[in-house]
Amino acid sequence: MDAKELIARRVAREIQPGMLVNLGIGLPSLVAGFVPATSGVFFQAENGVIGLGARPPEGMEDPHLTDAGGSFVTAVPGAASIDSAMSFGLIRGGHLDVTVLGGLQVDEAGHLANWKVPGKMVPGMGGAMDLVTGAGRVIVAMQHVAKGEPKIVPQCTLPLTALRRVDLVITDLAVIAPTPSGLVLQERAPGVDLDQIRAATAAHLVIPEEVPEMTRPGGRHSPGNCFGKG
Amino acid sequence: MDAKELIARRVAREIQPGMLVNLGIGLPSLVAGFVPATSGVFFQAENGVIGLGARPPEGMEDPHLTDAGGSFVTAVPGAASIDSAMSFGLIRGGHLDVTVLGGLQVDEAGHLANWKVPGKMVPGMGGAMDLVTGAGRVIVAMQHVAKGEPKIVPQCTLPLTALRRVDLVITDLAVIAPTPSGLVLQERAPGVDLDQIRAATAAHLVIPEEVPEMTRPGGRHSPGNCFGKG
Amino acid sequence: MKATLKAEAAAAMIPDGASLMIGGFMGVSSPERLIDAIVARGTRDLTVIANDTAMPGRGIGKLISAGAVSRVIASHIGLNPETRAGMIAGEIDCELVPQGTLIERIRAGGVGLGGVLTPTGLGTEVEDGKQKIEVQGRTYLLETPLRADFSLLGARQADYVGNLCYLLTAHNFNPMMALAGATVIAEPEAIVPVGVIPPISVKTLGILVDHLLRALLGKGC
Amino acid sequence: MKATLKAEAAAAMIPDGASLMIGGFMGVSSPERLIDAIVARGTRDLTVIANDTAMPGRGIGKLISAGAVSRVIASHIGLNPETRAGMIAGEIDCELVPQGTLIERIRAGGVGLGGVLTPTGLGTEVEDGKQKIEVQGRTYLLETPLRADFSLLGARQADYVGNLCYLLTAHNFNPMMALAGATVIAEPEAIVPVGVIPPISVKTLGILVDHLLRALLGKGC
Repeated sequence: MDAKELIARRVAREIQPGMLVNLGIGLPSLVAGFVPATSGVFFQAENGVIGLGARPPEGMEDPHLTDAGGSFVTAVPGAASIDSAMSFGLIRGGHLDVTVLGGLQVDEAGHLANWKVPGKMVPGMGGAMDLVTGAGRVIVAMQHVAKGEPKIVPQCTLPLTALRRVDLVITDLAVIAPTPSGLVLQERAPGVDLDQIRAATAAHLVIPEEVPEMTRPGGRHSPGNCFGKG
Repeated sequence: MDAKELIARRVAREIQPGMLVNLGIGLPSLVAGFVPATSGVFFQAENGVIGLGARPPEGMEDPHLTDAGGSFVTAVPGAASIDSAMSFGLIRGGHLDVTVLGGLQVDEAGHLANWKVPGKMVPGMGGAMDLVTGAGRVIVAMQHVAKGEPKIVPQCTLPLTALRRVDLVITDLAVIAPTPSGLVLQERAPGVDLDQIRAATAAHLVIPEEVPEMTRPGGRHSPGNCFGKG
Repeated sequence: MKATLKAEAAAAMIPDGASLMIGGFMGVSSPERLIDAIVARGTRDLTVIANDTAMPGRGIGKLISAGAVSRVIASHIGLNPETRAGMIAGEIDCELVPQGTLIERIRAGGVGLGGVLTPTGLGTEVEDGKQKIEVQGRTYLLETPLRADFSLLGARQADYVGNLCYLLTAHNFNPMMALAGATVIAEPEAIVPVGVIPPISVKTLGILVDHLLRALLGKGC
Repeated sequence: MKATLKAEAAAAMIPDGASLMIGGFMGVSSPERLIDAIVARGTRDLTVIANDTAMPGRGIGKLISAGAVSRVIASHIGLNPETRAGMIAGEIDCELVPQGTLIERIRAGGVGLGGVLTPTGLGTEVEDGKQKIEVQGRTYLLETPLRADFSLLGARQADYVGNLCYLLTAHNFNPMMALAGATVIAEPEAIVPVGVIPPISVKTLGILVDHLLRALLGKGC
């Protein structure tokens, strides 16, 4: 299983039946593939649809139905289309249960930076600031390390996305829960030991006595049943 | 012609083709009958329709289509239904060209009081404050005198509806334009002389040399052609 | 997919003292069966946020007549003499709010805004006790958000996801109230299978609706 | 009833230096023919208010490539390297606004609000220079209204009253922009006779639309 799939599958287990979920572009968008179609989860694309479906079969694309990245999508039965005021009204108003976003940095206060690298990458924040401010739960799905640099740091050096503490960070090495008393290591990736995680993390981690592996027997998720309910 | 019809006909002449117009309950609602169906005027009922039509034929009423007073109405071709946020967005946002409202008092500053008589009538302002604040033009259509008391006064003694100066006052005796330099008498009702108007008005009126009658030969409106364009 | 429930079961969720946003405009598109069930149950001390209190015998008017309401936030109560009598007798606390301000306060509560600035009410009794803020050379009143424990909606049609449609002037306050209630209960006139309402026709999203009243089938329930 | 006009005639109304709100999200539901006509005309020094600047060759991207734009207010420019290059070269002044804040500022401009209070952006660069206001114990940023000289909308269908419908994710910023432009020009893919669009399906009211682009009939215009 490659790192992205590992992360996506683990994120999918955080999604409960009936939730409204927004998935960011890139890695987060892979999560949809691991949430069972029967779970009654609705995905939001913030450009204007509740009930985002899979990519359409070739030749059945419609220019009026795309996701926030501009890719062609479908709509599930019971879907609804909305304008941007309603879309962000849902997000800021607390009606979105979960947002899954990529990250550039997460720090010990649980702050996320994911929209700007001054002088290098200045694309604009798009919907990220509203999503992190307003969503019920914010899950950051990212590689633990980027080009040899730890992304989990004592304090973000990049511009923050919001003041809100994110709820969970899921990487290719670990599951970490930001809490009022710091970053708590909750799970480690299969075959990864604590020293590897410590070495790849610049921030201080609170490490409980037992840190189980992400995919563990008897857990809510097992290989071969990736479509089981979370 | 009775007083109400006189007022309604005169108000109708202020309504230009293509305008969006909101008519208050009571006397103002009579105005619609004197605006030609071919003029492309759209009437708003603030409870949620643009393109209000006449009362439906008996047996064709629909409980989902009423005006702000709760009376059954119809919708003209090209009508649209909207929720209250959009309805008042139109009003406050300046998209409503004309509102025609009843009045309890109008004063020399052009202020309108029409929603409350402390201790006697406290129904709530409904949409009146938004209408007077936001509409392109505010026309007050009312009897000149109520139970012997002048309604056009030096300064309103009843609670104001808004700070905004109304644009025109049309009564059974006169047409009066509130201006920065006071209440200007523009027209008098047929057969009414200046002394009668002065006697019925507590406020100071600015009276030009010539004050024509409301329905005058060669005017934009003549009897028998009440459906002529304004 | 949502299980549907009877009006009595929905009314049983609402405790004495709850705050309710109730859709409808002079009773048009208010959830009548739900209101009847609340009256039958004898719930007391309710706060009602609504455009108006309709009239005796209709919509919110039935709650007023039943003595179920101790507080009203509305734009207009003029067509219900019982609301007025209750206000004068000191039994009902009435806050009167301009209609455009009321719907914006509900919207603000529903979409996570801390308030809106409106020119409506400036220079009138409505400005009493409110903060004035100047923006781009103009003065506005700061109006604060409204939320409620429950939003009770009347709709024309629902599907089993909870998506709602309204007809014509029956939208009124319902779509915004759907955003501003902690628990949202919808009373549709009819329920259709999922997928029958086109995505562009949905006016209230199913994900906002917590409970759906069973539709009446013929005379039965 | 509105006369329809050709894209060239509509573009001719827009002077150098005008501010434009342009609907669309990554080019989906932007008024492409109108944009092409503005480019062909060579209009300059435009301010564009939009969610994004699409990408080169598409929607607003064509205005950027043509050097027609000197100022952008948007939530995202990341997929158009030319916007970024223009910003770095000092040719395009970019104001980046969170998407939810941007649409609320446009809505506020359109519905006559003096601003809205949002928690979004608090504690980030976005709060620089903005007023902070506390309401009910929470702190918010005061965000001010946006309006423009013109709003240019892309729609699926219009009638000759100017009522507009959109499909699925093609609504995006169009309905709110229809409220916030001094002059509103709509480019529908098709125009149908008055009365054909049901009243509950209208998403932008005809009374907001000043000019309607002639629809393409087959290959002709």
